[in-house]
Amino acid sequence: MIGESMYQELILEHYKHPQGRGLREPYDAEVHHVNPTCGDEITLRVRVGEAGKIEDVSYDGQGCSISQAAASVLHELTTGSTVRETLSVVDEFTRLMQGRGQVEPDEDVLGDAVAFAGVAKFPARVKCALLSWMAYKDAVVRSAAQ
Amino acid sequence: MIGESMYQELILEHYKHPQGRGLREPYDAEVHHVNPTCGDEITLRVRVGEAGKIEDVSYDGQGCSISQAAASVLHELTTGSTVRETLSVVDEFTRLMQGRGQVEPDEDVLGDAVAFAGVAKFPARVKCALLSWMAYKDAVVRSAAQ
Amino acid sequence: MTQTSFDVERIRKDFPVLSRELPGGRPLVYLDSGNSSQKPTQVIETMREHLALHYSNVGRAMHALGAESTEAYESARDKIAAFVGAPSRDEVVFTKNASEALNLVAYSFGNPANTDDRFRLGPGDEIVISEMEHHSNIVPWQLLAQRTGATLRWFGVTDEGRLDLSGLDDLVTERTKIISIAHQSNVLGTVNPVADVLARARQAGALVMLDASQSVPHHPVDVAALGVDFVAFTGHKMVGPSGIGVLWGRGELLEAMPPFLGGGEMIEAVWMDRSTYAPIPHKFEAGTPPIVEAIGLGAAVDYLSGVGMAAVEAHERELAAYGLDALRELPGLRLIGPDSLEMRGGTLAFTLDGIHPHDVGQILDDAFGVAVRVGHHCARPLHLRFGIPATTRASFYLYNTTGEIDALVRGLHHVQKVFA
Amino acid sequence: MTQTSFDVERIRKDFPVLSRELPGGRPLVYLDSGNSSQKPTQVIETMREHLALHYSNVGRAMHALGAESTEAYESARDKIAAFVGAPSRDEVVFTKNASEALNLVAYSFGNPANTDDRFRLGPGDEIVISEMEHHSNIVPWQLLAQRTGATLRWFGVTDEGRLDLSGLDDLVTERTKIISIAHQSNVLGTVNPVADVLARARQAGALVMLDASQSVPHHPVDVAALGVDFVAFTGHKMVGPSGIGVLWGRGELLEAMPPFLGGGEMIEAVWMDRSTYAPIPHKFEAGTPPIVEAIGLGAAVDYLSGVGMAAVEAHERELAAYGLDALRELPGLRLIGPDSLEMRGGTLAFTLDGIHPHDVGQILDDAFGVAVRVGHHCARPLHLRFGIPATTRASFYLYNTTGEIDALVRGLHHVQKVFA
Ligand SMILES: Cc1ncc(COP(=O)(O)O)c(C=O)c1O
Ligand SMILES: Cc1ncc(COP(=O)(O)O)c(C=O)c1O
Repeated sequence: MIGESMYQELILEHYKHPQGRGLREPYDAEVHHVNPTCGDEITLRVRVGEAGKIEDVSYDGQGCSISQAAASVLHELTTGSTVRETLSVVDEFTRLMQGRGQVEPDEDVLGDAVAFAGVAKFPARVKCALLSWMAYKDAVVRSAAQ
Repeated sequence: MIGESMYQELILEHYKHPQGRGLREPYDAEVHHVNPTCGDEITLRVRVGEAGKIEDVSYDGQGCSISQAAASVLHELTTGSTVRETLSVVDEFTRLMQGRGQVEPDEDVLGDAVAFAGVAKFPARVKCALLSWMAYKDAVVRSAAQ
Repeated sequence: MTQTSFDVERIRKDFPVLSRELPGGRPLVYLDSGNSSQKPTQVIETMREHLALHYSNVGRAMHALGAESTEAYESARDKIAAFVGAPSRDEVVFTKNASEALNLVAYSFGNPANTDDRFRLGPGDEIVISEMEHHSNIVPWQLLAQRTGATLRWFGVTDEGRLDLSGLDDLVTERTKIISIAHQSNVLGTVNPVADVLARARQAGALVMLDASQSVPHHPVDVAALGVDFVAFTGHKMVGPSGIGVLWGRGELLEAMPPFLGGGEMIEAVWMDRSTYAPIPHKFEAGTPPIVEAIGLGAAVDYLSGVGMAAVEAHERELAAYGLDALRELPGLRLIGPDSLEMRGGTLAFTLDGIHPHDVGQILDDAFGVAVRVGHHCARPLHLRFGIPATTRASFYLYNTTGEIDALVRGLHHVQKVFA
Repeated sequence: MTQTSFDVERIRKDFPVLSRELPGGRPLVYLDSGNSSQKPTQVIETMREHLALHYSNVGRAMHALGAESTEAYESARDKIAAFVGAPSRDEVVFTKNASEALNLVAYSFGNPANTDDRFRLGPGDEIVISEMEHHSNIVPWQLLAQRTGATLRWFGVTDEGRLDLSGLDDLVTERTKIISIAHQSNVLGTVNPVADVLARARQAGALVMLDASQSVPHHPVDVAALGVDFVAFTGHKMVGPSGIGVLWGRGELLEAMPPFLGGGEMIEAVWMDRSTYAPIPHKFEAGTPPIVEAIGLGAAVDYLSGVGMAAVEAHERELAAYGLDALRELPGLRLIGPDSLEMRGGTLAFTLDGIHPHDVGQILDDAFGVAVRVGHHCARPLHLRFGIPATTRASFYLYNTTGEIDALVRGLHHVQKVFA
């Protein structure tokens, strides 16, 4: 509706039609993250294949559209890439989210995740957007530790 | 020099030429009061005669001109009056001092002590002006208790 | 009722932000005063002028500016004392917010340096709060219980959103040292039956503190008539500035309490190894106080008194009635809190079926400039009690209109469409 | 030296009060900035504009105004972190003044709920302060010693007004848990040798806190370069508003400390019987913070940075040199504090033979509009050390001129005449 809107079409689209939702097998690591301040939850699994390639990111959870859409976008951006590539996307996304609206996002790295730029201005929502991404990072670290 | 001046001629006059200064005998009660915030001190004696008449108020002390002049004015206003009369002067003086410059002083009751009206605007100085007057009240109460 | 003399359009003109346009050309519909209120020009200008022309430190300064600042600061205390019916101005302690006021009282208990029996606290002693409290009236008491080994207990909340008094006599006993509850809930809008709790507290010999952060801004409050021991409230919710709160306490209790924060202004005399303390209220005002903020709060109570607190209350009551009616018509809306006007203020919290409050609040703002609060409103245990993570809350104040409630309702319909 | 670029007349125009006339047509000669500084239009207007157009609560609000306020509030934190060289913005905690910052650290020790060994404190443990401290850096530690049974010890002060380090190794031992001293004395002007004290503290395993209330406003300060653990300072002395102070602490220590004030904003999750806490800095910011005050302080450091802290320091050094020279010519004047420019700031405290400082200050004000501070300046033990009840103190800031020092000297001559 307006330029500053947090609810980019793309976010609503992902919320209404989440990509890759549901918990699947096989997986190398599973994590459960909670945002205690607002009650959002996510369970997330990663499957890492040969040469550090992410073969699947599957998840289930509950929360606001931002947290749900962020998980869906995460699934799209990570599946098929290498662990290393995805971690740099996670870093850039984290930098954007924690930049209080002052950070210029790198669209080349972030792709669709740029749609979340408007969220960064609302500290209370930043955690919603980051919930699944932090869970993903955690899961990747654990899978490597195995 | 100006209307608001705290240093009315009269105050300086009393400071430079204190009335009744020095500790004298006989007396019915002696008190020692200190203003711990600025170190001002006073030792004060009262002598109460027949029919509750204040026969002498003698004192010694150290401190700023306001506290010294206030003791001198106190001596003048109390000596020769009855305890009852002086306590109403003390009350009016206290009311003026604690009025933060908002209280209209009753000149009929206060006499020369009206000169201290400007002090009421400086909370830090109010205690200087009140030191001897509170000591006097204390001494009168003690003398009655004997 | 001063219904007729209450001119909301005139009042709105006093609040500059209400004529502001938000980015994207949205008008501002501010329904978040329960979180923090807007400020009238009268308050803003009083502060500006003081900062520009009369500022200096208070109390300690003996020059013209010092006298002007001290006079303005201490006059603010007089005004606030009068505004809440404090028997003495010396019972009004300035803090930085309501939270500090609540913590100040909590830290008075179980202090090894304390000598007054009423403030002794240890294992076996009990503190009573309620399930509807703001975190600022929960966490200080949890921390106190942790420090001292005392037990924290609480009133439950009924399904209708009222304080559950059914177990009053079991909850409040001779083990209870202090009861601290909200005068008005910041989520439910419920006004609590202080007299009932107080009567039992007096039987049991417990002290009573009221968190009046949500009542003092909205109703005439008379602390003496309430009869409690301590009352906390906060400037920014009552058209005053941030950075200033108030603790009112019975003088005799404040005098008996150990000091809390130590420093300049709260002392009488200091030696390296010991100190004596200033009389109340300064004993609890360590360091340079929020000078301009207190002065701004003085201007705020002048403003509210000018409008008249009875008129403010009546206006909000109208808004609450209108709002309750309007919300009833939305499908899938569940009100959390009393459904009638009895003993409740103009704070309406609710959920919408299948839509997360975060999304409700953000779309209202994004699309219509309607500012409400979403989340647990610093009352997470209350939300747990109702089995929900969050609510959307619209809270009204003297400058709100029924037209703004209409905008809220239109917005909620839109939200339902977006997420349909 | 930016000597040439420093235009004091241009700076004075930024401070509206400096063009004000006092009652009776007196000009204002403000030499009391050590007590509290005046405010430039830039700070006043930033606050006014925020209150009028952008105000709402921070952090918790999810609407346009909430975003604007939060952004402004958190940017102020960034600015202040940069201003004092904090390695991380999260190490900057907003308090209501320096006193609260000092108390916050003091309350972290000996808390039964604390689990970190560095903050354990009890009988046998020692706290070290100095005889030149402001009451705000004495009383919190006295109260701590009282609560815990720990012992309070202190550095003496030499006749010249320097920290007496002769007994350093006996004073600071493995029993010492914390040393808290002034970076610069608010009476003597002395700048203390932090490195010497710190080196011994590190040997002994003690933490070090600096009361930088009088240094941060006047010199470039870099907390990382100083190498200490905690630094406290206060907004109102650095051309910022009242109601705002700062605690900087090493992140790792702030994280290890127990919470101080409990309430909204400082929590992660709350249940009735327990809570978890927010990460720093919010863990120490309970309740609605001094929002507009923090924003005003942000504008203040912008202002000071614009002028340049090195230039401020150089200007004050000139004033101090001029003032020391000028005062030397007054008969019967005794300077309390270092007589040279080495390691000292622009704060000149003195006595006049036979005339009480209260009278000095009041006549200066009455007759000439010269505002100085008289009394013990919240440093009574220091005055006891010098065997005097009070001093007169002139303290300089960026907006002062040598002409104002001339006015002071003229005033002092007049005072001597009045009381001759
Ligand atoms: C050296 C010193 N420490 C602490 C303080 C206390 O600062 P505040 O009054 O802002 O708490 C002051 C000033 O009053 C000071 O000069
Ligand atoms: C009921 C209640 N109590 C306490 C508080 C805390 O007030 P403050 O944030 O000003 O400390 C609030 C508001 O935030 C409140 O609504």
